[in-house]
Amino acid sequence: MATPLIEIDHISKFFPGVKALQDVSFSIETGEIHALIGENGAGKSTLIKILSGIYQPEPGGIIRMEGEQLSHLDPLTSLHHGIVVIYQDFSLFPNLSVLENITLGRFVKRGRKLVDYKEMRKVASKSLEQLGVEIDLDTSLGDLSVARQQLVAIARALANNAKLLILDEPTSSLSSSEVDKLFEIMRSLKSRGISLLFISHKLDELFAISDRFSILRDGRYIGTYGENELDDDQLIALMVGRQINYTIYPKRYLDDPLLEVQHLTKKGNYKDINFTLHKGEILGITGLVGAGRTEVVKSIFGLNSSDEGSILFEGKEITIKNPTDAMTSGIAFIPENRLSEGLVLRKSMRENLALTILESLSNSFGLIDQSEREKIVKEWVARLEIRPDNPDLLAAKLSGGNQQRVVIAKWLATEPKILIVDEPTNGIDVGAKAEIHKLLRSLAETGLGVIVVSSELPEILSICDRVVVMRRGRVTADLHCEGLNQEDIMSKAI
Amino acid sequence: MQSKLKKVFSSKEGVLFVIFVLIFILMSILSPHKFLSNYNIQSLAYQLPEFGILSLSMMLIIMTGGINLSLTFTATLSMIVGGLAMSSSFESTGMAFLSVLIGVVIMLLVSAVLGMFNGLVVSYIGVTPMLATLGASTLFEGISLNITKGGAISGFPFMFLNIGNSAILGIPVPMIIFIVVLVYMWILLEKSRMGAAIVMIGCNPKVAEYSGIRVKKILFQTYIISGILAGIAGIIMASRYNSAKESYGSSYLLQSVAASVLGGTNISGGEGKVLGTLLAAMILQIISSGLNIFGLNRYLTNVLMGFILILVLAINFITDYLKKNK
Amino acid sequence: MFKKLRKVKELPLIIVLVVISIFIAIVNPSFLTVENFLDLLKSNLVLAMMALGMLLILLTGGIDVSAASVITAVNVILGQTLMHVTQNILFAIVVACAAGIIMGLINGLLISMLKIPPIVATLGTMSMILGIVLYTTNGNWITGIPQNFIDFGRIVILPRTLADGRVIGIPIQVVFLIPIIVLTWFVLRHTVIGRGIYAMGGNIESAERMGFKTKRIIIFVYSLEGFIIGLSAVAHTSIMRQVDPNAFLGFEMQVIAAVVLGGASTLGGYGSVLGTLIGVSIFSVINNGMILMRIPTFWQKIAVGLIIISSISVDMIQKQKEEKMKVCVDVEGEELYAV
Amino acid sequence: AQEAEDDKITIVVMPKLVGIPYFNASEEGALQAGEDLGVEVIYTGPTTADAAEQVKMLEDLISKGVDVIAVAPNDAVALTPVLMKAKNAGIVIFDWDTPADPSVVDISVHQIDDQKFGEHMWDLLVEEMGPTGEYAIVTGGLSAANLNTWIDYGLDYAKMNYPGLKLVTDRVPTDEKQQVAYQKTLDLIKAYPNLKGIVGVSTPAPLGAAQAVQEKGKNDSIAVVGSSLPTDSGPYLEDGSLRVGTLWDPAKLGYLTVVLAYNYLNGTKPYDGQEIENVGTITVWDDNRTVIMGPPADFTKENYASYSF
Ligand SMILES: Nc1ncnc2c1ncn2[C@@H]1O[C@H](COP(=O)(O)OP(=O)(O)OP(=O)(O)O)[C@@H](O)[C@H]1O
Ligand SMILES: Nc1ncnc2c1ncn2[C@@H]1O[C@H](COP(=O)(O)OP(=O)(O)OP(=O)(O)O)[C@@H](O)[C@H]1O
Ligand SMILES: [Mg+2]
Ligand SMILES: [Mg+2]
Repeated sequence: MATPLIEIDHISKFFPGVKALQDVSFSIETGEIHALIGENGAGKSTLIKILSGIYQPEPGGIIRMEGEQLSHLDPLTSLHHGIVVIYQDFSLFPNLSVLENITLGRFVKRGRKLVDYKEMRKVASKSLEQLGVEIDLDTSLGDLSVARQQLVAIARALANNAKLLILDEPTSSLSSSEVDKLFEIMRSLKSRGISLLFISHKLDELFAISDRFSILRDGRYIGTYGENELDDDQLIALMVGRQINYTIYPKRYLDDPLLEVQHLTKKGNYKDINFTLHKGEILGITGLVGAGRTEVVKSIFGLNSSDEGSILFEGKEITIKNPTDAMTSGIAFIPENRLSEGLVLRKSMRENLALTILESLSNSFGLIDQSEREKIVKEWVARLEIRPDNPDLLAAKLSGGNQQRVVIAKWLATEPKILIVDEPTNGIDVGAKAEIHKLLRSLAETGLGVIVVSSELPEILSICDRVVVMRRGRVTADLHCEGLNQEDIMSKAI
Repeated sequence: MQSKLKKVFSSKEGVLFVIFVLIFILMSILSPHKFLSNYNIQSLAYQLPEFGILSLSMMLIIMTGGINLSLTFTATLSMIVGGLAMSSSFESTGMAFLSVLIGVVIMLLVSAVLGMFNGLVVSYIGVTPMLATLGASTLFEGISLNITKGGAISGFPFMFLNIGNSAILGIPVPMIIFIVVLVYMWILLEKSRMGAAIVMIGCNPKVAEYSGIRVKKILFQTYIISGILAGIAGIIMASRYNSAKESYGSSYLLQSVAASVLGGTNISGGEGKVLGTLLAAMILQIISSGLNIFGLNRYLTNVLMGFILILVLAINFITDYLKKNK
Repeated sequence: MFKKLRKVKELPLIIVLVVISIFIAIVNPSFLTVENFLDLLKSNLVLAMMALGMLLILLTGGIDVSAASVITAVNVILGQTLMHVTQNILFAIVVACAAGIIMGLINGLLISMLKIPPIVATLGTMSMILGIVLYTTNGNWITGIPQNFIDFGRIVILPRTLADGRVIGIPIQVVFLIPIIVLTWFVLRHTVIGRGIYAMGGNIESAERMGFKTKRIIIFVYSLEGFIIGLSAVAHTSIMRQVDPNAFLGFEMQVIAAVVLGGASTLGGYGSVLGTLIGVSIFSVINNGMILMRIPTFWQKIAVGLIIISSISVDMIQKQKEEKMKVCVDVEGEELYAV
Repeated sequence: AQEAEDDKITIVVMPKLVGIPYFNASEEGALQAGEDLGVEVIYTGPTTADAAEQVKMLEDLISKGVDVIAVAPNDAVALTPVLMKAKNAGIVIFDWDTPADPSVVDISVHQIDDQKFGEHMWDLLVEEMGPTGEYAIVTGGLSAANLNTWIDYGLDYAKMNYPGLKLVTDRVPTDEKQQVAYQKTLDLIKAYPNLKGIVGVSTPAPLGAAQAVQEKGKNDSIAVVGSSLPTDSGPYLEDGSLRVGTLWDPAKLGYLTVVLAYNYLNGTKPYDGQEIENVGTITVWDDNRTVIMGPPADFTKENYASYSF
């Protein structure tokens, strides 16, 4: 066998109190799609940061590229060796244009002193073309939706002529057709001899695209397996250390209206939206990225007031001008981007958890009852099994999945009647995903109304009782999930 | 126990405290009869409050991620308007207590209104705090000048001077006011829900908004509180200087930023400790007074203050660095 | 055409500038004379240069409150050089720039190496630099600048003789301003490090991941600002013909205000050369207009304060409206908004 | 070391601010007097003209324990409480340059009779521009009490004696900076094309005004007069953009203050017609407290070089 493209040899990484990686060794061949899998907090992102030179491994760990030992990696040398990473948070520049986001790295990498806009344009259009998407190169990135930003990040990696392209959960905000498109591109890269290291929590994707899997559990290396060596259950068992089933919950017919949305319209966002959420029901809202789902639920939560239409809560019309109004009616909203909208990363888990319930935690003088806060925080950390369970830990130091749990916890702590979750399991491992599904389900059973906005159809079909499909700002279908399959939904979304 | 002590001294406040004590001891050794004299300690206690309160006011705004460049002009405009009301009502009625009451209430009211103005522009219109308060400072200064025509407002009843110049049970009245403000600020920032909200808004206003915090309202209220604190400092100054003028305390503006940051307030918001700011203000105060007693050239004092500011932050950086690489 | 114009981010500011100018011109037509524009240019050219330097700093997410004390120090050094070392103008310019660069470098090192927040680091150096300058000069003016330097400062380009026999023209100091405009524009727009300045202002972590050496960028930017301040000092001294160590007290705030008014964000990442020049123009025109419009002295500060707050508010409200328009989807059955 | 010298007389001379040429000149005089008389003179003041800062410094100086405090207040009333404290601590209180609250002051040293000085400037203006026409006032700052006093006296005097003079706009502030005075004057010339005269009050103001006038080629049609230091005024007097400057010698003022303080401690109060070595004959008002140093000196193109301040 030829020398592998990259060998990871006895790599460890310790943070104060956390052994994020312990003695991890495996290798990636040239021209393979290699999946790195593991639960939230298993150490996947940490490993990537070592490969890209952001973290230094503990002494003793060695990385070899095409047989040559890399003594010290920093971001630039790593780029020079052709290691390109698309991070979970994209690492893009909101204030720069799409054009520059895609191509600036090339100039830095090559040590160029001047930028050449003509060349940039050529490269950028080419990589967007390869991706098969059309984005105005002169738009500033901050004006794009999360999904399109990610497309830009991928385009940037293409423009960087990577030998090893690392994708940290690249599909988490892409719709299925875009995922297919991405996979196509990944395969064509592979056929050109580029290796890909791919992280995802979505098993179907993993099996669809990967040649080999390397599994991490609690920072330790478990093993590397070929595509055909494992099935779902075995893989999960290796990853989690126990068996987990992907449940299809029984579909129910409920008819006690909790929230009715009537003719809701917002110019340039969505038009004439109608649907009803019943007590105890889980209602899915799905569609392609950019269909306007987020805008609709934001309007319901008072973040983005609608122009026309009405919202009825338990039969009575309510006006929601801001989140406080919505919260008074018992509405909770978990936004899709936990890093910029869900969590204050610089603050502790405790402070994040208590943020939504400051009002109820405090007495009539506005003073916070500290022991009550401690009690509630402890309770939710335990109930959602947030790891590590130390409330003093900064939110930034948690793994993606645990971050999401903190966001969910902070909203459940408000004891809502309606819970709106936008992409609830974005970036969450199978185990945790199942837990979250179970949680949402048990919440619904207590009479809570739940709206789940999700692009992931299996998720919709697993937990939802009914589903509303949106396309280009309009509702195209309002279906009961009993006996529904993915194709039924897809046909309405496209 | 020992580890607890260690923790205290390795915190930012601990470092500041040690620095304060060291400078205090140094000054005392260098000049035991003068620096440690009863009179000087008293005089420090009279001088610190106005600066301390202004620093707290600045810290509060910095914690929200802003800055208040109209701070000193808020103090002076409110003392001018209040002072005008006080002296004219004293002139017409001759009733000292009533006119002092009127004066103080108006000073507080005006400072609240000025804070409200800043709050309005910053939170509801969304103008960058630096620019909004810079504009406001020009505006407030202009209004002050227009009222005073460049002179000072005076003719306050003698009773008013007691606020800044007398003592109760040996404790200077400004000090008592300062302690009340300190306790209030400590409760506000460490114990209250508004404080918790301010901290989170300072870190990430979007997350706060998405969590149901009324970001605009709280920002608005924060500017009002900051304004009122400036007003309180204004009352002390007006009383200590027996008059009101637009330029009083102008040198406190940047000093209050320095005190906040030296005290550990994160200049981009979301972090700040009342204790830290207090210690920083005390450090700046004793350096300035101590060197003044020695008769060091004022400019060299400035050089030294700048040096200490950088030094303390450099020490913070190095200790952090060492901690990380331990 | 209209669409293209709408894309110009500085448009609202340009409108503010035009409206204020029209207003002043109606009250006093002499505002619109060539002579007044030349006066405006000459009086505010130093502000414009320093603003461009400050723009670089703000773009990285920094701030420099020591700018005024640095120009003061350079002025003094320049004055001493001219009087006691050499009368060679070129040499003096080199000395001035070198002095500016060294002081900028110190700021840059404190900020990048010791990770001291920019406002604090520069507050500290401001205090120190100004203290040293005033301690050594005791605040005394340096007069008696050599005649050749004064004559140099009086040169006008494209001289025109007016009816009353006076000669007016473009002041020689634009030979400092124009290159600085071109330089900052070129650095920001066409060099990789310039784009790195924007990138790190937008997201410093990502910039580092992309391979930008942000520490070096910070050092570069503060040094470049120092260089610009050095040239500003030459321009200033050649106009004023003496050095007053107190001439720039409080000037840093004016500079920062002009840049921010020109659309730069104090958090970094946003701002442009054009915007900054417009910001400076708005400031200069307002100040110029106060006397031209014969606004009574005691009302002038009130008027300036109100104009600043209201023009920035208008700009802000406008931006928020645009922001709302941006979150647009191609809604079926609706006309498509530009995204 | 300082404790040992406690028996030595210590005189504090506090200017409005340190680090401007005017007060630097006074410092020289004051220190010189200290040397001549063998007393310790502490010359210290705030770095900006801030009364609050002065109060703090005075408090520290009271802690230090001194014999005389001579202060040029940034604001008279603001200093009253602290000066009262000083007085209670047994310290002799002088004011100099600018008067403090008379009720707390033992001796008040004036460089000049404010009224006469104000009137004198207007006399100079009329001499240069003639008794009729438009003129403007460019002042150091709107809230500088002594500048305002001179201007107010001058304006009253003009109303009575020079009805032909027309003030075009209220006094224009220039932040004590030549650069600003220059800019504002450029604007004034454009806003008021018939301008014939400018009074510059505070030392940088006349120079900035003169520079603008020179640049606009109006040396002949606009007369600039005002209070400036002769050494800085040279170039402007030379080219005729500044017609005449008037001021007293600030060094002498500093010298006089220290001498009078020394005498006071030794039991000698100043008296009218007293001859002070290195200064000249002083005038003392009937209140036995207000000392006037003497008339100002006018300097022109011809004689400015003979002054050393
Ligand atoms: N800078 C840091 N300081 C301290 N602990 C850290 C830091 N970064 C990561 N960790 C910890 O290291 C462990 C591994 O985290 P990592 O982000 O690599 O997980 P992950 O496998 O990428 O998880 P996810 O799938 O949720 O993204 C976690 O326990 C995390 O809390
Ligand atoms: N064709 C498109 N593809 C991708 N994004 C688009 C498209 N058209 C518009 N957008 C972006 O989609 C955003 C609005 O869509 P919104 O986020 O409400 O939809 P969504 O269905 O919730 O999408 P997501 O899956 O990202 O949550 C806008 O910010 C817009 O810029
Ligand atoms: Mg991860
Ligand atoms: Mg969405």
